[in-house]
Amino acid sequence: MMDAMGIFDMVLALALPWLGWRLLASPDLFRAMVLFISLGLLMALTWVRLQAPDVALAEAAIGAGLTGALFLSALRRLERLSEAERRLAFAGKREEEDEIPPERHRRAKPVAYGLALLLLAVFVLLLAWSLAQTPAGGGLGPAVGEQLGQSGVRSEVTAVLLNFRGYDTLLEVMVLFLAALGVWSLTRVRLPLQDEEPGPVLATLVRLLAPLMIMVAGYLVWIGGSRAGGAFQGGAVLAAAGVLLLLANVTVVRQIPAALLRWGLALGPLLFLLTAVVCVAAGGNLLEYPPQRAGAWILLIESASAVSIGVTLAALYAGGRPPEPPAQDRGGEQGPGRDADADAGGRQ
Amino acid sequence: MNTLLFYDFSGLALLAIGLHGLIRSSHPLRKILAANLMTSGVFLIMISGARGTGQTMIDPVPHAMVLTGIVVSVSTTAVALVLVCLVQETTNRALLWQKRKREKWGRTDG
Amino acid sequence: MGLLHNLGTVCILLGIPFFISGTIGLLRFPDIYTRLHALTKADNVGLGFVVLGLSLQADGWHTVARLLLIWLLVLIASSASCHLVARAALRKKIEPWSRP
Amino acid sequence: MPGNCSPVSLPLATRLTRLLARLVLYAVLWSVLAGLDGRSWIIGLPAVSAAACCSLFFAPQRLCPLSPLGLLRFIPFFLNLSFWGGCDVMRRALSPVMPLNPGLVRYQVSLPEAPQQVLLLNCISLLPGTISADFSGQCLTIHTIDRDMPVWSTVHLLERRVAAVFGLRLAGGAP
Repeated sequence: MMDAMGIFDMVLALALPWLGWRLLASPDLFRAMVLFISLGLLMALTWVRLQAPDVALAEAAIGAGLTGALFLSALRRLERLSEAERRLAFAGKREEEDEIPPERHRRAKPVAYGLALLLLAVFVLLLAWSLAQTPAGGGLGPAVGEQLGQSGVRSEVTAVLLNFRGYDTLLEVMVLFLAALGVWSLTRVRLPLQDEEPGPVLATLVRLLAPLMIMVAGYLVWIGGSRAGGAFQGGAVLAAAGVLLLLANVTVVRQIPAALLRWGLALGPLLFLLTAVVCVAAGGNLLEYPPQRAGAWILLIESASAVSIGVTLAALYAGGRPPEPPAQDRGGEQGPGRDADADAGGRQ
Repeated sequence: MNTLLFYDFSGLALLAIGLHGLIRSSHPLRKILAANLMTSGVFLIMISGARGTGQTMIDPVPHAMVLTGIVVSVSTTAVALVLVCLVQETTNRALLWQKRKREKWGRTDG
Repeated sequence: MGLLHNLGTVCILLGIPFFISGTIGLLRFPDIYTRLHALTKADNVGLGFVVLGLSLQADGWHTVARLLLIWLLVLIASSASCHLVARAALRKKIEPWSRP
Repeated sequence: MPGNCSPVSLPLATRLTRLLARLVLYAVLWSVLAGLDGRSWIIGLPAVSAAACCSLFFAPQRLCPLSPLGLLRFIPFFLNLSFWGGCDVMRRALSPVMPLNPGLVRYQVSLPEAPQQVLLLNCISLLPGTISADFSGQCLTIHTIDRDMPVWSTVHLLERRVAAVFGLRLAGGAP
């Protein structure tokens, strides 16, 4: 047992921190981000080794793919900005001395370093303490296994996510929604995200892949009931389709009405919340489904959340609220604020 | 049992490196990267613990929590990145450019 | 069944050298374009062998169809991304390495 | 470009046929993915219809009919060439002297429609020794790993085969 797979485990476990170190130490930010994406893929491999296929799927799609895309687009945006700034400086404007002086920087270093070490030591102690506190042979695995029959699904992780600890997932969907609200209230997206023409290959690729991605997202949501998969993975695939459409500079994307986007964003959280309230009203606890219908409820919530997660993640990638429609006048501008307020009010 | 300890230590090391980077690095994008490393480390510790506790049965609760955590971390990352871009836009300070210049001669931890 | 299974294993093992040589090419070749050659072609053939081997070991048409779908998708994605990377590099005026 | 042209101007019957064909295609795909479990269609039906609508929305306005015979003859041709492509790269990567002599080659494409061109471009990247590096107008830039290889004739052969997939005959000839 300890032969081939053990060596593989060891190499993998060593590669992760090494890659993390290289990533933070590399002077070039672009290289750091590429290393970050490869670290995410190695993490996905690690999840498979640790028998967590659900997490592996989510990590590969969200942790490596989508986060990497977010970082790369942010870097691109910053570089474009600083490029403009540099041109401005060369045009004759004297640049101000607003850099932190190196002395102060250096003086701050030992303090920061000491603080980091202290925090780390505290954390290690806490971790060791909590590991020692864990009861032997414990864990919630047997308990979940016992109750799995009445959860309505056959996959343990989905049962925990949407039935036993459904309120966690409810809150988490809300966090995602809040993040989208935050980004939307901060800036307005500037399309196109790419400067240059996408070219025929990318256009055809998008045309081919976008419907297939919708199919795969549906499949992931369906298979989540019995095996690895679920709303997050399906939503991530939908978001990837959205990112592809944004990158390919498809005109249709710009013509999607903002109201539709807003409803897509709110669909999952609203339905989830509604279910929770209905469950309470029917005399149960929060998100305590009727046992016979649990499977149907979970499937409904999962599909709605998958759509919402997809729209939300794609909106986060776009990095702002939808651009103003060119033809209409200011009537559309009033809309987003009012709708967002209504949603926020509905949540409380 | 041995292999589990590998992953525990690996997660701890990732966490430490992330914390180190979060405090030491000067560029905001690098700080966000470091925070992401820290979350990865925490996830690794949690999942490796989930396999370790039961001899026969996997504990699915940490798996579900990590799934949730991945989505939460991507949303915080997205908001942070937009904030960084906004800071640069509003202060009109060429952060990247100046920091890069300093990093050329000021880096000691690479 | 036994024969097919063994044949499948042989095919999977045949695929491995392609992956390895693709990776070696990625490390050894001098510039971005030649590295793209190594990555796209060798990995595609390697994956083809692995898919062939797994299809021989599969227990129904259903799995075979899914495996073929995976291979087709990877084929399309890898060739398209190869073209896109090369295109972006050319437009950035990265000169191809040539033998001095 | 997808989406630049909306399929509104096509006659209704054509649009319905195209929608139906896509529905059938994606339904088959769903049954490949999810198996023959009847309950899977709860998710499958919306997914299939959404995918079909999405595909129809992005579909090019002009039809590019495939020729089944040409497609059948194309598959073994392509598999053979891409296998040799892999072997060629393996030889170059593993050989100690690394026999590389890369360079750029230009080629004038005579295929008329975008889907055909894209098929050609994608296949070139899997052929021995060539990747398609840029394409604008009708001019294709190919990066070849070895300038001594017969790039032009290989690509020309491939172009004729691709044309056959779409039931076209190209006027062959010297450059």
